Amino acid sequence: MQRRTLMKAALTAVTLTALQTTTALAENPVLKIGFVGVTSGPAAAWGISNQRSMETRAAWINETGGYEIGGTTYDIEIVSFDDQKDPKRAIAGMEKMAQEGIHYVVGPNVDDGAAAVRPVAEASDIMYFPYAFPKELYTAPASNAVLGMIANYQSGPAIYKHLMENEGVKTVAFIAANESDPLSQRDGGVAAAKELGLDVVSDSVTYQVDTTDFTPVLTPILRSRPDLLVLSGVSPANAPQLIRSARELGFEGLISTETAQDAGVLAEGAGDLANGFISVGGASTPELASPMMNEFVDRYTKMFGEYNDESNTKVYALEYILETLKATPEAIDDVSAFKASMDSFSAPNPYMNGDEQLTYVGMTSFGQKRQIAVPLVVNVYQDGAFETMFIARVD
Amino acid sequence: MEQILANGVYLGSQYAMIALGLTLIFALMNVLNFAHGQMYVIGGFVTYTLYGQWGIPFVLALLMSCITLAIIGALIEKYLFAPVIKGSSREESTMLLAAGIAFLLDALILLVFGEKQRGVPKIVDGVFNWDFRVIMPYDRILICVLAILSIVAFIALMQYTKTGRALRALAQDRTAAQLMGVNVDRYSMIGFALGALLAGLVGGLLVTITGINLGMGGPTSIKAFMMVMIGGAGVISGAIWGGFILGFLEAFGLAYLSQYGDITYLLIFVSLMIFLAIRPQGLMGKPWG
Amino acid sequence: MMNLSAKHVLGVAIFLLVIFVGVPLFIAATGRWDFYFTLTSVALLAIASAGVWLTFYIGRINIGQGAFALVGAYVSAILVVKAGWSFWLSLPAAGLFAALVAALLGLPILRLRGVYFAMITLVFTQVATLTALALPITNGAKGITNIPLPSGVSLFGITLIPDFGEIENARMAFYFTACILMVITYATLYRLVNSRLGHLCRSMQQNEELASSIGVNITYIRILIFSISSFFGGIGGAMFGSISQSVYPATFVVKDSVDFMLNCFLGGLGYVFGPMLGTLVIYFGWDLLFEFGKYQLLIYSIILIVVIRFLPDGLLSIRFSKGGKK
Amino acid sequence: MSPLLQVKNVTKKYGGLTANNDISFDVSENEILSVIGPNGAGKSTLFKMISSFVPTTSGEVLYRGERISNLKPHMVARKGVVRTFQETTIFKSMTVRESVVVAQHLRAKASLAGYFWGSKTAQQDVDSFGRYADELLAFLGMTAISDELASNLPQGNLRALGIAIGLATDPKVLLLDEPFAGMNHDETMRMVDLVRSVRDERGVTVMLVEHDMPAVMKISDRIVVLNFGEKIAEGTPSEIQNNEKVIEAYLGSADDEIGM
Repeated sequence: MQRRTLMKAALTAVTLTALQTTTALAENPVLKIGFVGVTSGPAAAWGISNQRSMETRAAWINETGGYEIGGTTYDIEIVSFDDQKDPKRAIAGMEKMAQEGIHYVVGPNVDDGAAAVRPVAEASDIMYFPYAFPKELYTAPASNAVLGMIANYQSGPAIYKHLMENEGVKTVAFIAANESDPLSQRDGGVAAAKELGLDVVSDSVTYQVDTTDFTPVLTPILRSRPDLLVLSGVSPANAPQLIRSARELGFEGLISTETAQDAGVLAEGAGDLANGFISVGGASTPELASPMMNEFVDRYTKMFGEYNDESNTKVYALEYILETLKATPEAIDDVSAFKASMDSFSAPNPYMNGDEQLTYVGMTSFGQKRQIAVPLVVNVYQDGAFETMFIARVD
Repeated sequence: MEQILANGVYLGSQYAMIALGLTLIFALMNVLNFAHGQMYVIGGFVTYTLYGQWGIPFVLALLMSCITLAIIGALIEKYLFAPVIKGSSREESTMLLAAGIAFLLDALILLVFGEKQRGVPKIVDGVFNWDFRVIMPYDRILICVLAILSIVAFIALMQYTKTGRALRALAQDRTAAQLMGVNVDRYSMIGFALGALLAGLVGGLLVTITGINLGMGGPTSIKAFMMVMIGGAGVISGAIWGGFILGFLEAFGLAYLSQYGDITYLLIFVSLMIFLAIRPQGLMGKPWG
Repeated sequence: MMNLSAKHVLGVAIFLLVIFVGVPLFIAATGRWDFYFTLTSVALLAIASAGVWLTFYIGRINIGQGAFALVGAYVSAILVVKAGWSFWLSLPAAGLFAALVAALLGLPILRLRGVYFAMITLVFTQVATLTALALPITNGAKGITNIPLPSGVSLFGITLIPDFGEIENARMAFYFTACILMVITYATLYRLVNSRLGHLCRSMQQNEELASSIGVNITYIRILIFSISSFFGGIGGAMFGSISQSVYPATFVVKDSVDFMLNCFLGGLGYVFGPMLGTLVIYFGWDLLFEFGKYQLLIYSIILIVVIRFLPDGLLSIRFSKGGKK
Repeated sequence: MSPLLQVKNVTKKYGGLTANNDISFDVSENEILSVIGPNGAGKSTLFKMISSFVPTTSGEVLYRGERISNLKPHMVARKGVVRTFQETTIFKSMTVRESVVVAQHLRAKASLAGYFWGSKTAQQDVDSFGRYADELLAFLGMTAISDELASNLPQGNLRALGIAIGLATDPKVLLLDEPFAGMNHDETMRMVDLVRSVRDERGVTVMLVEHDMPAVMKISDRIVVLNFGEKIAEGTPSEIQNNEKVIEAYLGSADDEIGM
C-alpha cells in the first residue's frame, strides 16, 4: 500500500514541479529569489510582512520592465516557503530553494530556524538573510548568513544611551516572552544596559506568548518603578497589550523595544496609551522616506489591502541582493563572488532621502561584513504614526 | 494582595467561560475539541469586523459573533463529527478530525481576516484605582461582570430549560437519554452549537481588551484543556472551578514566583502535572475507566 | 524468523529495494535532491510516531512524544558537544535517557487513561520545552548550535561508518541512516506486536482488569512499553539534532507531539505500518502542496478532513486484513 | 489438612460506610463454595478483596497459609487464585481462541525477550498454548465458536468464555462472579454442570458469588450467607435453607430480589 502511495506521491510531485516551471515562462529570463519563513500560525505576521514586501518589489520591477544585471534583463520571481516556525520545516524549505537552483534566500524569521538551515545553506551554496540574532551565524567560520536587520545588541545600546543623555533615564527594567528569541534578546539588552552604567532593576519577569492579560505579569516589575521599561523581542501582537496594561497600572516612565512594530496595530490595540512608545523602524517616517519608499508603500497597500510598518525594514534584504548582483553579475550563480564583493559593495539607498548608502557592515559585532546596513531609525509612536526620534548607524 | 485577587477573578471569569464551551462539547460527544481556540478567535474577529471596522453597536456585534459560531458549530457537528463518530471504530478518531478542523479554521482565519493583531476601541474609558491597592480599568470590570453574568445565564439554561435538561441527560448517559425519548442527534448538534457559541462570546468580549490575532487559537485550546482537566472533564461546575483556579494560579504564581524568572511557568505546569497525576478526575469529575 | 509467508518476504524485499535503491535512483534521475531531506524527515518522524503508536497499543493516547524527541536531541547534542562523545554512541544514549525519563514519569502517570493521560502528556511537552529554556546545561534560550556532523567509526582500520563531515553528499548519508533506523524500528515494532508482549499489550488495551486477572503485570508492561516508545522518540529527536546541527527549546514543541499523534491516527491505529504511512502522507503532503502558496494550509486541512470523514479508521483501513504488510 | 483458602476477619470501609464487617470463613480443597446474600450485602466487595482488586481495610485472606490480600491482582493470579468477570469484561476484539491463548500468559516458560527473538522455548510455548487452547475449548464445548470475535458472542457464550479464560491460566482456585446472572433455566443447568465438571475433572476449587438461589443450592457443597456486610450463616445447602436468619434476610428484601 504505502509503496504505491509513495510512488504516486512522487509522481504527482514531479508533475506539479514540471507544471510550475512551464507556467513561469515569460519574455525575460527569470531570476528566482527565495523566501523561507513563517507565513501561517501565531507568528505569521513576521513572515508575511517579509514575503509581501518582496512580492511587492518584484511585481514593481517586473511591471517596469525587469531588472538589469550584467546586460541581461531579468524578471524577478519570489519563491516562498512557509516553514510554520518549525526548524525541521525550515530545513526542508532551504532544500527546496536549493532544488530550485536559488542562491539567495531571505529568512528564516527566528533563531532556531536560522541555525537549523545553516548546514543546508552552506552545502548548497545559498546566501541567506535571516532575521535572527545569534552571533555565531554571522561570525567565521560561518559565512553564508547575512543579518537582514539591526540586532538588538546593536540598537539597544544606542537607544539606552540616547535616553540616558536626553531623558535622564537611570533605571531600566526588562520583560520578555518565555521563548528563545525574546530571552536571548533580553540577555543581550541587560548586558548592554549594565555596560552603559544603567541600573537594571528587574530582568527576570517573563510571560507566556499566549498571555491574554498582562496585568499580573507587569505588577511586580512596575513595583520597582523603572525609568525605562524594555519589551525585549516583543511580538507586534503582544506590544499593544503590554503597553496598555503598563499604562493602566499607572506606569509613567518610558517604554521601548528593539524590534519593528506596526503603527496601525498599536493604534488599534492601545490607542493614545501607546503615545511615546519607542521602537525601531526602517525609513518610512515622512521626513526620511524617499519618493521610492512612498511608492513602495502605495504599491504594497494596493496589492495587499493594507500596509504593515514592519515591512519598512524588511524591504531592504531583496534590494541588497539585487544591487549586489548588479554590481557583481557573475554572483548570480557564484556565491563566492557575492561574498567577495560584500566587503567593498556600496550603492545609494533608494528608500531614504539624502545620500545614504547601502553597504554591508558588522565588523564590530561579527568580525566580518555579514549584516546589511539598514539605517537605525528610532521611532516614537504618536497619535497613530511614527515620528523619528533619532538616527544612528551600525558598523 | 487585593490586586492579586482582583486579577484572579478577572482571569478566572474569562477562563471559566472558555472552559465551559469545551467541557460541554466533551461531555456530550466525548470529543476533545482541538478547534475550540480557533472558534474563540473567529468570535473575536467577527466582533472586530462589525464593531471595530463597520461601527455596528458592540452588543449587536457580540450577538453576531455568537450566531456565527453557533452556525459554524452546528454545521461542523452535523456534517463532520456526527458521521465520523458513527463510522469510526475508535472514539479517538475524532481527535484527528478536531485537529483537522483546527487547521482548516486557522487557514480560513488567515485568508479572511489576515495575520495582523487586531483591536477595537475601548468600550469604556477610565481606570478604577482604589488607593493603588486595586487597579482595574473599567472595561475589564465590565467584561468580568458580563462574563460572570453569561456563566450564570448558561447555568440557568442548563438547569431550568427543556433544552438544558435534555443536554444534561445526554451528557450523563447517551443510551439512557435516547430511551427517555431525547432526540440524541438533534441535541448533540444543539450542544455543539452552544459550546461553539460560548467560545464566540468570549472571543467577542475579550477582543475589546486583549485584541485578537490568528495565533491565539492553539494556545487557547490548550489552556482550556488544562482548565477542564483541573475541574474534571465533562463536568460543568468543574470547568468553572478549573477556570477560576487557573486564573488564581496565574495571578498568584506571577506575583510570588516572578523573582525566579524563567521558571515561573515551569513551576505552574509541573504543579499541574503533579495535581493531575494525583487526582486525574480533577476536582469535580468522576474517575475515568 | 518465524512464519513469514513468501508474500510477506517479497513485500519486505520490494519495500527495502524501493527505499534503498529505488528512491536514490529516482532522485538521481529527476534531480529532486530536496526529496532526500523530506524523506529523511519522514523516516525520522515515522520512528517517533512508531513510539506513539506503541503507546496506543496499550490503550493510551500519547501527546508527549515531542518531549521525548526533545530530550533525545538535547542528550545527544550535549554528549557530542560538551562531552566529546561520538554521535554514534550518543544516539543510543539519547534513546536510553528518554526511556529512563519515561519510566520515571510513567510510574505515576500511566495509571491514567483516556483524555487524562493525553492531557498530562501534553502538559509534559510544555514542561520539557520550559525546562530546556531554564536549565544551564541546555544553554537555555540560546540553544546548542554548531553541533559537529557525525564522525566516522572504524574498527581495526576498516571504516564502518564514514565521517559525515567529509563525505560528498551528507544528505544521502543521513537518508540512508534514517532509513536503516526506520527499518530497524518497524521491524522491532512488528516483532513486538506479533510476539507475546504484543498479545499482552492487546489484552491490556482491551481490558486492563481482565488482563491483570490472568496474571499480567500491567504496571510493568505499561512502563516497559512507554519506555520503548520514548526510546524511539529519543532516537528520532537525536538524529534531527544532528542533521540541523542545532537544538533549541522549540525544536520539538506541542505541535510536534500533536503531529506524531495525527500521523498514527491518519495511518490507522490498527496497523503496524500505519504511522509510517501517516507520516509520509502528512509530511510529504504538506511539501507537495507547497505549490499552492497561501492556500497550502487550506487545501491541506480540507484533504485531512475529507480523509478522516470517509476513512475514520485511517488510510490503511482500505485494506481489510489486520497487521500491516511485511 | 489446613483449608486451601482462608478469609480471616476481613473488613472493608468506604469512608463512613462499612461494606464488609469482620468476615471469616474457609474454603477447602476441591470444594464448591458459594457466597450469597441480598443486594448490597457486600458480596462483590468481598470477592474483589479476595482477588486483591481492592485492598482490605483490615483482616486478611490466606491461600495455603500465604497472604494474598492487598497484593497486586496479577500476583494473586500467579499464585493460582484466579477470578472471572461478568460478561462485559472480555477482550472484545480478540477471537475466543486468541483470548484463551493470551490467558495462558502465566504458563509461559520463555521470557518476553525470548519471544521477541523467537527462541526455541518460545516456539514450544506457542505450540503448547495452541494445543491447550484447543483442548480446553473442546472440554468446554466451545470448539465451534473458537474463531468468533468475542464481541459477536451471545451472552451465554460470553460467560463460558470468561470461565475459559480463567481456566486457561491453570488456576488452583477459580472465583466466579455471578456465573448464572441473566440466564434462563436451561442455560443455568448447563452452566451448573460445567462448573461441576471443572471441579471434578480438572481439580479446581471453585468459589462463586451468586444471586440465583436454586442454582446455588444445586451446585454448592457449602454456602456462606452475607447480609448488610455481615456473615449471617455458613453451612451446607440444606442447613442454609432452614436457617431462620437467612430466611428473614431474604424475605426482608424480597422486593429487591423480584426487582432483579
